[in-house]
Amino acid sequence: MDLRYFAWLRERIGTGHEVIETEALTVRDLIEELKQQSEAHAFAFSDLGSIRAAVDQDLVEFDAPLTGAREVAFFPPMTGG
Amino acid sequence: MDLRYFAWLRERIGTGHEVIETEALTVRDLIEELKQQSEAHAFAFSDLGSIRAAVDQDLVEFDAPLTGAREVAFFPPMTGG
Amino acid sequence: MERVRVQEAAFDMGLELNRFARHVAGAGAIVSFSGITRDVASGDLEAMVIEHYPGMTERALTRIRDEAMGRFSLVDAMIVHRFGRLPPGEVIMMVATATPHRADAFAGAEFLLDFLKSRAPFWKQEITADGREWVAAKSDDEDALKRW
Amino acid sequence: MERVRVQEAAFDMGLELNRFARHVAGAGAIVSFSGITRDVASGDLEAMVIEHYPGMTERALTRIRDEAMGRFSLVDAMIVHRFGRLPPGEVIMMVATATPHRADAFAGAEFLLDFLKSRAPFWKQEITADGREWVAAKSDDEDALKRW
Repeated sequence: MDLRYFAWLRERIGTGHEVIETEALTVRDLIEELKQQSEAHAFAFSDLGSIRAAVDQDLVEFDAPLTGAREVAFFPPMTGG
Repeated sequence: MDLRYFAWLRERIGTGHEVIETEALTVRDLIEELKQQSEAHAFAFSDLGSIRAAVDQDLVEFDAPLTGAREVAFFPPMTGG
Repeated sequence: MERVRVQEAAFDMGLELNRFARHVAGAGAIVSFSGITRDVASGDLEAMVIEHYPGMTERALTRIRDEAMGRFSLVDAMIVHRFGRLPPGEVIMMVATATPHRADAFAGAEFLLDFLKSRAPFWKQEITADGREWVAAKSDDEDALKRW
Repeated sequence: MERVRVQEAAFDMGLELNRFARHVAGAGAIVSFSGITRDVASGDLEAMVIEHYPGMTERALTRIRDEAMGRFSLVDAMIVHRFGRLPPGEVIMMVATATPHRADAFAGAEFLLDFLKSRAPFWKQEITADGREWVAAKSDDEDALKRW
């Protein structure tokens, strides 16, 4: 599965892209798994209130299923415009 | 006093400009005076609800005084924009 | 750059927008509105003829602009309005507003348009194959002023 | 003309407005909004850096535009948004709407902006003499969506 990180989440994790193997069923499960992966990940995901997720480039809630997902992205609330 | 007419009011009266002598104290008095002047004037001013007036290029109500007025204009409700 | 213009000549809305934007240092938001002559209910529009009251028009537009500048804390505002004979598809008028924040730019532009519509001395006449007809003012237009 | 564009290059808002207007036969009203980088509370802005999520950005903007087209009966709508490093005073983004009637053109443009702000994957970072800082999303931005 491709993971993508943006803005300060990318900076905290230290990369904008990583490829992982996972059995996580939901976005929330995936986050819990990632938090175990490194201190940087744990720090990056420490405040879920300021994190948004997209599965295959669609914005989703944390309880969204990962069935068939190829790309999951995490980032702070968006500030376009 | 200079009188100016616009849009269909101008067409009904047959001119966009005339100069008159008047002792009228208010715009309403002036209109009453003008209605006596010709059939065209009487027809033009037959429906006061669809007429607006300006004294010296400021929009006014019909009871506005004419003291010192140099130019009075009559026209239908405006349709700019 | 004149901030209130009443003219017979056609103008280029993109050029006007750029010219306006060049003069508004510090604004974060620029809103423009352009009104275009288009076909009317009564048939195919051959032309729109706009009559106005020279002198009073500039005076009324300047007053409306001044009022909008203060009320919405605009950094700048512009009004251009044409008169004379306009074929379909031509720009009749344009307003633009510049503000630090977005909401005021929109509100300012809508205010300019609402007041321009029933407080500036312009009268439109539509010319179709059936003849000429003066456009009647809508009671909505007058009602629109009440929201401000 | 592409109705949704995400690009690093600067663009000319007047040119964009004219290009947009040329394609919208039958519209009586055209509204444009341009957002410009400006000085910020924290000090003198040296530059604004905009990061985005290639692919998802275009997808999100296209969806927002489609939604606006239907909801406000727009004749057409356009969104251009830049990414990368922008000096102060540059145009960050622009939207334009075209409709038969005025109110829809304004509402459509405001809808595009509200959704673009918190549903399109862009993140702004301000660079001042003091360093770099990610712009925090405002709870207002999320609240703004509720009015639609």
